[in-house]
Amino acid sequence: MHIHETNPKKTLITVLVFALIILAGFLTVKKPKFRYKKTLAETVGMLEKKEGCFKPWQLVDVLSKVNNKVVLIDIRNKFEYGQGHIPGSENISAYDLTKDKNIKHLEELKNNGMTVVLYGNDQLQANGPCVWYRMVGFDNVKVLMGGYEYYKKHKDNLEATKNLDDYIKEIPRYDFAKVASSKGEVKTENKPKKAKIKVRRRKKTAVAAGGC
Amino acid sequence: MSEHKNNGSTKYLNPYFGGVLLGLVLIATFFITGRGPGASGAVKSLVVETVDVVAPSHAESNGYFSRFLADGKSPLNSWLVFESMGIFFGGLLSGVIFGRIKKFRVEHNPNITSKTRLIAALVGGMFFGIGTQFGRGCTSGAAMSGTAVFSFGGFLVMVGIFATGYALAWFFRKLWL
Amino acid sequence: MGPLIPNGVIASGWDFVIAILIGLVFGFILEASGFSSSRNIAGVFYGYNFVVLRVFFTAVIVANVGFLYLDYFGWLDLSKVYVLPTYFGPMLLGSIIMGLGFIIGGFCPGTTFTAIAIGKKDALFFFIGIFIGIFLFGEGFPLYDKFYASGYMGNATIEDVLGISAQWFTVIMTVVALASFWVTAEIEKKVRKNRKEYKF
Amino acid sequence: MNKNYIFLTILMLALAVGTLFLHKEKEYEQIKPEELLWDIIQPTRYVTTDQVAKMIIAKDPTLELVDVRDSKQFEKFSLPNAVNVPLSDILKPESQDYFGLPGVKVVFFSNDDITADQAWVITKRMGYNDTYVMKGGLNCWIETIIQPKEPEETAPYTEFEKYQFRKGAQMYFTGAKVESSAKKTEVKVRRRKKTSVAAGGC
Repeated sequence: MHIHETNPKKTLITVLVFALIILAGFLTVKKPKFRYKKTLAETVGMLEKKEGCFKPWQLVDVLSKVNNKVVLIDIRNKFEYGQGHIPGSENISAYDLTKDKNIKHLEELKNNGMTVVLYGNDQLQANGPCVWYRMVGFDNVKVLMGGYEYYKKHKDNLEATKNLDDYIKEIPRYDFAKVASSKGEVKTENKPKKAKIKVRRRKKTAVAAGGC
Repeated sequence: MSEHKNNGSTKYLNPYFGGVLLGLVLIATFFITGRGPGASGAVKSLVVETVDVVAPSHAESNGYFSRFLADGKSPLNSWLVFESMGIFFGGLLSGVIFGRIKKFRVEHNPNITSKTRLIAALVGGMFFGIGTQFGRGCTSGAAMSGTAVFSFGGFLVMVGIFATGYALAWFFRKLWL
Repeated sequence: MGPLIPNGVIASGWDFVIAILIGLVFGFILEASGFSSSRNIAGVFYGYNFVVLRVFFTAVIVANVGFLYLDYFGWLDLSKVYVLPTYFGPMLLGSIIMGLGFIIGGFCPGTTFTAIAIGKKDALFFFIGIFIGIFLFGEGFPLYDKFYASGYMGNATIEDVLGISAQWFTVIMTVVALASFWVTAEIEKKVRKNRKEYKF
Repeated sequence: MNKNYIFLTILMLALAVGTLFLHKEKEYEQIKPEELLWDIIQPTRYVTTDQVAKMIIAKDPTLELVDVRDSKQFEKFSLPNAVNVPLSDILKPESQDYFGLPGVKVVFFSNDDITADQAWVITKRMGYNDTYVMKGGLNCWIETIIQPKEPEETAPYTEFEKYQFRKGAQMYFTGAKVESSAKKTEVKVRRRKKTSVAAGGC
């Protein structure tokens, strides 16, 4: 007869060791600091809805302390912050955004029902961090459209930007097909030399077109 | 015949103990190499190498063998060949330790002759060889390693082998009972 | 962290050394568990020896469970390990042919090596059989080269195809395996009563 | 029956059931949030319109332009050989074909760069590398390539050089408009989900 060891003592010991290793794994495993709270599909849905925009003229209420539910965070580096920033804004450089201290701060703000508005020099600079914060569950984070540069240009009369759309991104500023096929004849002569961006005024209803 | 004499002194491991160890080896293999152990791939390499040595032009023109000759390296220079050598020596080691190594012998059911058993083994091997190529692996490479990492193909092969085995067991009972 | 070689923790030059070592342990366990005897193996189909079922399923469930925990702990990145690709038709046919070969020959390629090592002539014949089988397969390849590549589903996992998560699959596998261990132990006891003992 | 078997059964069952409580995101291979933020704050993903123009003109085979605007805008106008993957479709399997091809640089663009940047964040999270954002988008493309402005007299020499390039590019893009309607015919290679470590086959 083929004889197998019948006493499973060794088996029990091995499985116990195995279980202990797993237990050790549980004890040593680092709880990840961040976890995506939104799936990819949810993130795309969120981006489509274009939540998380903060328009420059909304700053008026913040600066005049009428709206005290908003905290401004400057994500540029200290140097740039030192050269000029929106009054009352905090400076957390993009590189320090994940620091425990700052995350704790952001969590406190979130729990207090505050809205956090990130800004960089332009909207693009804060765009990525804003999307990232929303992915990991900080739905109260928004991005300042136009960024600091836009604010600087219009800081004396922010209220007036309500009627402008030049801070809104993702609007085609030209009729691409026409301009690009015009054999290059129209070009520079017709265009006033200084004009940087052709600003077409729009009714406010068109704001939804903005990508943010 | 010697194998018919009582030789109950050698013992096998408790099967569950063997299973747990095997599972841990599987984990270790994937952990270290990122792939699972197998066996039939080594025989395939051997076949390809043999064909290549005996009739190189034929091996080149064959649609199947030429796949494994593409990079100009000997097909024997592969992971599975070394691993299979390890399996052989591992078996040898276990045989030495548990005293199961004896001179060449045929193990068979007393109701059949050695010759029948040898022919059955040869035929069975042939089927198995063909099957491994369609199935992309054998019981260890596909069924066990595959199922261990949740591969659907591995699971399919495992179910297929065992289901067929049970379905056909009655027809071949003379060989074993 | 893992898998170590693909992640470059261990240089790939060690690949073959590790291959031999893994094979060594693998072969040792196969032999020591009784897989070097075709009659042990075939017993699983006739109810007198369930060693194959025990070893095989224990190994699979231990590995399943282990992988899930290791993946969770970040020790082994399961997405980086080689997942056997699925070719539905060919694999189904292949497994049926293998099942046939299994019941006739009583070995499988891995166990043949260990059985040859301890001096089983039938294992040697089985090995020669595999050799011929693969050779024949290669020679006849043009007849079924289309079929051979058909049904490709990529590196499909059970979750991809059956929609069962790996965790639930593990639980189901474990329950089924453990239940079968208890049941087969009883079957084995009954069947063995009516059998002549066999020696090796 | 040895009572150790009972212990073993219970132990194994407990271990298996324990796996059910392991939380794991499975959707795609996603990179860790920390790594993602680190990549986000690097400006290395931005390419200028000049660089893109240069690559198009040189017919750089490694360049893959991806227009993330909606299909209506895409049909009206897009860059030569660009493919259209609206941001809302970016997770669709057929969109995935364009990303992660070995040796191919994917450049996202939109009217400006915000949507393109968001597309970049999504693909980065999915673990694709070699993706870029065209800074300024099509608005900037028009301003710099299609209607380049002559630099001031006092501008440094390099500005004039750049202007010369842009004039040339302008000719290329506005004169050779016919070409741009030809869609990309390159074979789409599906990216593998799993990185296979070694060829299988046992």
